Amino acid sequence: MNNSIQLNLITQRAIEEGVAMEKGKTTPEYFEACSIIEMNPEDIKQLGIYRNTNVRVTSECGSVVVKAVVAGQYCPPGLAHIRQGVWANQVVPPRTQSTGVPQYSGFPVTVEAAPGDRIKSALECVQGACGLWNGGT
Amino acid sequence: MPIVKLTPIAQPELCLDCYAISPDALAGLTESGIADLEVWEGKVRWRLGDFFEVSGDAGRTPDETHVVVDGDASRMKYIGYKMTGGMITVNGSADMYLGGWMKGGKIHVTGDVDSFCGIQMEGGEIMVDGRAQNHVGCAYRGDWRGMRGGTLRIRGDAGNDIGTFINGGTIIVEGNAFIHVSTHGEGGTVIIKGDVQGRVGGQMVKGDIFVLGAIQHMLPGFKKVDTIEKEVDGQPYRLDHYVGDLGERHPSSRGQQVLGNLYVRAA
Amino acid sequence: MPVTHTQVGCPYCGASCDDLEVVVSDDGKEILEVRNACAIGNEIFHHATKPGRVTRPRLRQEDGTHKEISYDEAVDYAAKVMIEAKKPLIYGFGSTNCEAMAAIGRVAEKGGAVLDNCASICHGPSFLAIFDNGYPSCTLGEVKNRADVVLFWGCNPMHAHPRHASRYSVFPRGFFTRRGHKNRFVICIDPRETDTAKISNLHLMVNQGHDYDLFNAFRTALRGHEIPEEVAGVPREQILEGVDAMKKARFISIFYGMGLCHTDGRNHNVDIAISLTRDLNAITKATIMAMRGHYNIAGPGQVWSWSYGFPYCIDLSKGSVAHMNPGDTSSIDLAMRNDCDAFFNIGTDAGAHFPIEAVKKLRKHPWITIDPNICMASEIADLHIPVAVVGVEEGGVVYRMDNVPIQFKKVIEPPEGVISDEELFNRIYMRMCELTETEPVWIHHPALDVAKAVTEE
Amino acid sequence: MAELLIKNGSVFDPTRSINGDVMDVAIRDGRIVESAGPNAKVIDASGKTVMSGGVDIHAHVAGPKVNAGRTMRPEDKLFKSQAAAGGYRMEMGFSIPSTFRTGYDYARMGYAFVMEAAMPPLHSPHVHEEIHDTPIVDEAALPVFGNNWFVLEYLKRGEIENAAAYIAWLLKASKGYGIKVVNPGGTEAWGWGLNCLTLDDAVPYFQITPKEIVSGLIETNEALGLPHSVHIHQNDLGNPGNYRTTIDTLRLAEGVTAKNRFGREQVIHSTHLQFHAYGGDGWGNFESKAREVVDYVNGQKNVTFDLGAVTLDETTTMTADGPFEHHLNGLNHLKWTNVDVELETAAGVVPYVYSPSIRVCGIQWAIGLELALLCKDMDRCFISTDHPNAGPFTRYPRIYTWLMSRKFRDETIGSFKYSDKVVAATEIAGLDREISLYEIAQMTRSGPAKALGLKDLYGGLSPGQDGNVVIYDIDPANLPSDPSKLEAAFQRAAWFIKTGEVVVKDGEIMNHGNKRTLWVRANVPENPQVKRDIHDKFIKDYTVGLQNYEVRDYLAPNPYVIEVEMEA
Repeated sequence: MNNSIQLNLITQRAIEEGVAMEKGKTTPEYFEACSIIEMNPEDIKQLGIYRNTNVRVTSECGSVVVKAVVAGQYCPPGLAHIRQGVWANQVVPPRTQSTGVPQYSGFPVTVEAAPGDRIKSALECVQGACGLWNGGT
Repeated sequence: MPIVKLTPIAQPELCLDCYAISPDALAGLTESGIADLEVWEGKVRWRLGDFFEVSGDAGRTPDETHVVVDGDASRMKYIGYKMTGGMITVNGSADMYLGGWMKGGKIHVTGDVDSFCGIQMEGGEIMVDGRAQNHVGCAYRGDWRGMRGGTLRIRGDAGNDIGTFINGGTIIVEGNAFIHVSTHGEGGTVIIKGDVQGRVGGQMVKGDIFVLGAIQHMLPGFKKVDTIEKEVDGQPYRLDHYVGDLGERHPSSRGQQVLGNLYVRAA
Repeated sequence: MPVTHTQVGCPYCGASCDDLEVVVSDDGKEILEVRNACAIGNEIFHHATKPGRVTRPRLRQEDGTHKEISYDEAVDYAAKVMIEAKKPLIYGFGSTNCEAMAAIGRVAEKGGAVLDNCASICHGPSFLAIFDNGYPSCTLGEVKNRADVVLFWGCNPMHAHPRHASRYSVFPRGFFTRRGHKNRFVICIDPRETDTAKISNLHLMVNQGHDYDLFNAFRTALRGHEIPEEVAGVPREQILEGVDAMKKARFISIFYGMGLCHTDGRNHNVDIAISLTRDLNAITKATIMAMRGHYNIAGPGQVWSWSYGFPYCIDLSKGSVAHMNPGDTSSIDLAMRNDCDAFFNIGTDAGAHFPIEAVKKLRKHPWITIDPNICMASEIADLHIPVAVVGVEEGGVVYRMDNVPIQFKKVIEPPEGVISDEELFNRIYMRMCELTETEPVWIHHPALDVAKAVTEE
Repeated sequence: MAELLIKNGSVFDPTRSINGDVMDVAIRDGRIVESAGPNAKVIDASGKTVMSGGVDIHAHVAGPKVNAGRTMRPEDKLFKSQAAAGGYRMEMGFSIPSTFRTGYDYARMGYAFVMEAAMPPLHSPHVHEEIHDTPIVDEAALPVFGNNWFVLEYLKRGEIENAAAYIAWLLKASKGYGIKVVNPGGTEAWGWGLNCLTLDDAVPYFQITPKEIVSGLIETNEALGLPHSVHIHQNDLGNPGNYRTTIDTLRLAEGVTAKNRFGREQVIHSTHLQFHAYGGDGWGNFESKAREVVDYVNGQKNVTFDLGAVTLDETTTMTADGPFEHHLNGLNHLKWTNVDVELETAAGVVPYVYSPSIRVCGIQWAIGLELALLCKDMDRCFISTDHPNAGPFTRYPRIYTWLMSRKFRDETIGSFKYSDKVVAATEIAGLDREISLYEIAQMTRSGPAKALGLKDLYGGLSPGQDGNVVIYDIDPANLPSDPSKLEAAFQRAAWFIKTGEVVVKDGEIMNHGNKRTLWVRANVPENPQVKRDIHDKFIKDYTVGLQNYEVRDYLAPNPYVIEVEMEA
């Protein structure tokens, strides 16, 4: 059984994400930039995984496989960050507190080690959710 | 009191704007006249009769009219819009803006309501047996004159923004509330019988808040002044009395600074 | 000889830098060099002329593939969707000019649509807060020329607005701030130690989601009341140090971002930030500014405010008056409540940036994406209509994050046959008029020879 | 274009001293002509009042602060918008209406021209975007100069020629019309949270006084020979006791003669004088000083003013007087928007409720009307509400009615909670004067047109002038005794013909007209120093490139450019 940890997740911008987005959301750069979760080293240790291992992140409304990395911009223990974009939005709760804005930051997730799970491409994530994915890369 | 019974016979694909479901819109109309009233699904105008079976004629005036929505109205917005008198009973749930801009009369919903219940309410009574979503008894966006009168009772839980910009009247939430109670309050009373996560009374100028459960995160702008015995909604309680929001501006009255009062059930 | 265009505007973030230099090849077709831009802006200009651009509309076929169609066919399709839907939702406008935002107004009004923009999932709470509390702000030149205390709260310009600190807020030497960075005390409030925190003099590491409590502490302390030993994870001494710096300041600029708008309480986090700014103006001079994300995302707020009185979430379905109430008329809420039945995604990628649950709901209805590039929204759309890249292939007015209008210019021609957003929207509007046998209302566009609206009988 | 003949109306045209004479007005090719041909379309105006199109000399109708007001006040739209008619754009908002509603409402009242009263030059593309989205009514905009760093520096050094060269450049760059001054020096001081409340308060750092700024700008204006004079919002607006500063400022015009080819006679236009005619030394003994101010104005020939009359509505105040709005916000605690504009100006916006149950509001209302009722030369006194500051422009008909009907004024006074206190602090109750239709035409047509240097286009019905003719359903021989009927007739004209096209009939919009944007191109001798100064300031202090600052031609799609030559 995989170890798991409860974290508070935020999803925000990063310059790497911005550059990659302008290159194109189907590029390897975008995949590299956004399919990661940034965590505190203590939390990675507690999860019992090595850095740069795939994990499954599950929120109240979905789940996504991303790679766990140590945050370049320090996250305190208990807080994790997935850069805004396709992978983050697989788990962002759409509830808006009647303001129009989804809960992009500050929602509970369960992170569990998933070294054997594959990270989906951006297209697979989005087209797949809409029943339009027909394989390929 | 004459009863107009509206029994849902079809559910709209989108939400339906039912400005017509109020004693004010129905008063003086017969069954067929009521069925001909306009409701909106997006840009499409329908007849009320396209979605409800109408039985009974309305009274001569709003005060003499009781509207019963007999079934699920959870996709029907604006029930009780601007009503001034009479009664509405919803045997089921209702969508947004229940009793919005209401001035008088009574509304009873046996199920849940969505957000903006009692928005800009000025008078009358709303009772919801179930839960409410957000913005119970709040102001319309930008208006500093929020709820000004009447009583709004939610038997279940409610979400965020309860009584934002409240100026008068009473809101009672018998369950728990999420965050933001009486934010920017300038009068009125809000009673939460359950717990609140936090942000109670932020930017509050004056008015009263009672939390009979616990507040998880107390705002630093509230200062405890004493512990008192007080009756709240018919029951006696021992309450810690706080004043605030000390971060906000406060008017003076007869040389005394007027502050908001927050009463929290004493340990 | 390659041509160098100077003072070119950058169509990326809300800093809307207009000091770029772009070198274009002899034939006017290729961008050879981009100077002064940040890494992201640089990419936009180079990306525009790379191979692989879609240059014709693409319509999804039964088998799921996209087939190229003509602009006329695309216009016809879009016009019909707009007319037939009971409540079409038009969302986006992060990346287009104000001319297009004005043009879409006619389409939306005629189609009884809900008109919304990216603020709906971004700085929308700022608007809600402005509605409730106003907006004591200034232009960015005031910050450059006067500010001696700069506060970044829940924003990270080093990543999201890469040249903000160097052009406006931290490093530049202004008229009364001749020593640049040395004249300024920089405070950062963020749950993470961001790269912005790293260039700050004081970093308050607030507990995520508790900014409101911390603002409340600032205000309470500013009025001379006692505050608890720790608020939202920040020790009292640090809060008082921040308060003290503000009290001594001559000109304070507060910048804030998604750390306030995307978290619990949303608008109230901004609302109380505005209250703090108001308080500070009783003591010294203070201003506040939303770190708007896109180079012209302030644009729809302006254009639609003068057109309808509302900056976003505008429900035009009643035909007679517009209604706005985020939570009801906002894109995500409309999607999640199944309260719209067609989706026009314009100049932004809802496919990537909406929570996937909302995407799934919207995808049950016709989905039209209007965007120069391949993106998630284009790849799930029924119809993708490519358009010219504003700021590169099309000029126009854009509004910077401080609502200063800047007239962007174009540096190259769009690919053969690709039209602008404005022209596309006008053509959709004209087609809607044809289909409904109605007269167009007061439209004057040089590309269209249009008769006047209703003339005297 | 069709010919029109408006027959048998009672015509009021002060430019030719025509006072209600029954006569015809002919229009051909968009202009007034002597007579019409046999095929002219005839409009019967018998028993009705005929005037030229109205001219509004001062309103905030387009641009950043107007839009800031719209943005921050959704509640100004809720239940307060006008339902759109088929074939027309939506009409949203009350005190700060959408551009479409603005154009339609001016047309319904028979107005042909409105001056946007304060354009921050940096935001001029925005102002022009709104102007071209405002149907029917012709517009121009006044850029603000009273706190502009270039102006402060040139005037500090007494360099009138350089100031003139800079102003000429900025008028062209912003497609502006003339020189607006708002709280001279005080708004720059507001950059530091300060203010200049008297004419002698030095501006921080720049060390120039408001007096020097105003005098210097008057001199510059006349050196340039602009069609309009300096248009000034004075220091210390809205404060008890400010009438002294007001008169002191107007005195700066003494001995200065207007120099221009447009027939303008004044050298200073004092705007929204109501806000500047206050006595008392606090709100407790706040009182009217309208008589003192008007007495001074009556004795001068080179001063014009507009009223800024309070309409007793819930409205939205907005001004480039940043410190004033901050001060006002301290009084009413409602929401407050402020925009300081680098090197140029500032703006503030605060909602305000002029309540009949507040003593001060009643006194303010009285002052606005007293200014007109005490004035002796109605060609120099113009009707305005400083829209939307003292009330929305859509209340002009109510102001006409208050001025024309003592009965209506008395009714209003009677409705006040503190009517006796209002009466005690003002002269309003003792003023019998009832303004005539002829005087209304002076105050809303001939007077403002002349003061703006636009008498060849607007203000009268002489052949050659624009074919702007409004017909009100008011029989001058038989004025309605019910004030509300008079107001209603002014609110929705029976007919309004704008440059030869019928744009309103029976109070309804018929047509989107052919609106124009007016601006002034002042041609001055080449001035290398000013050119260099502009270049340097854009490099060092502005945050926008010079190339992207000047308003591009396409943003003012229907320009009417007035050329002015300054002699070297």
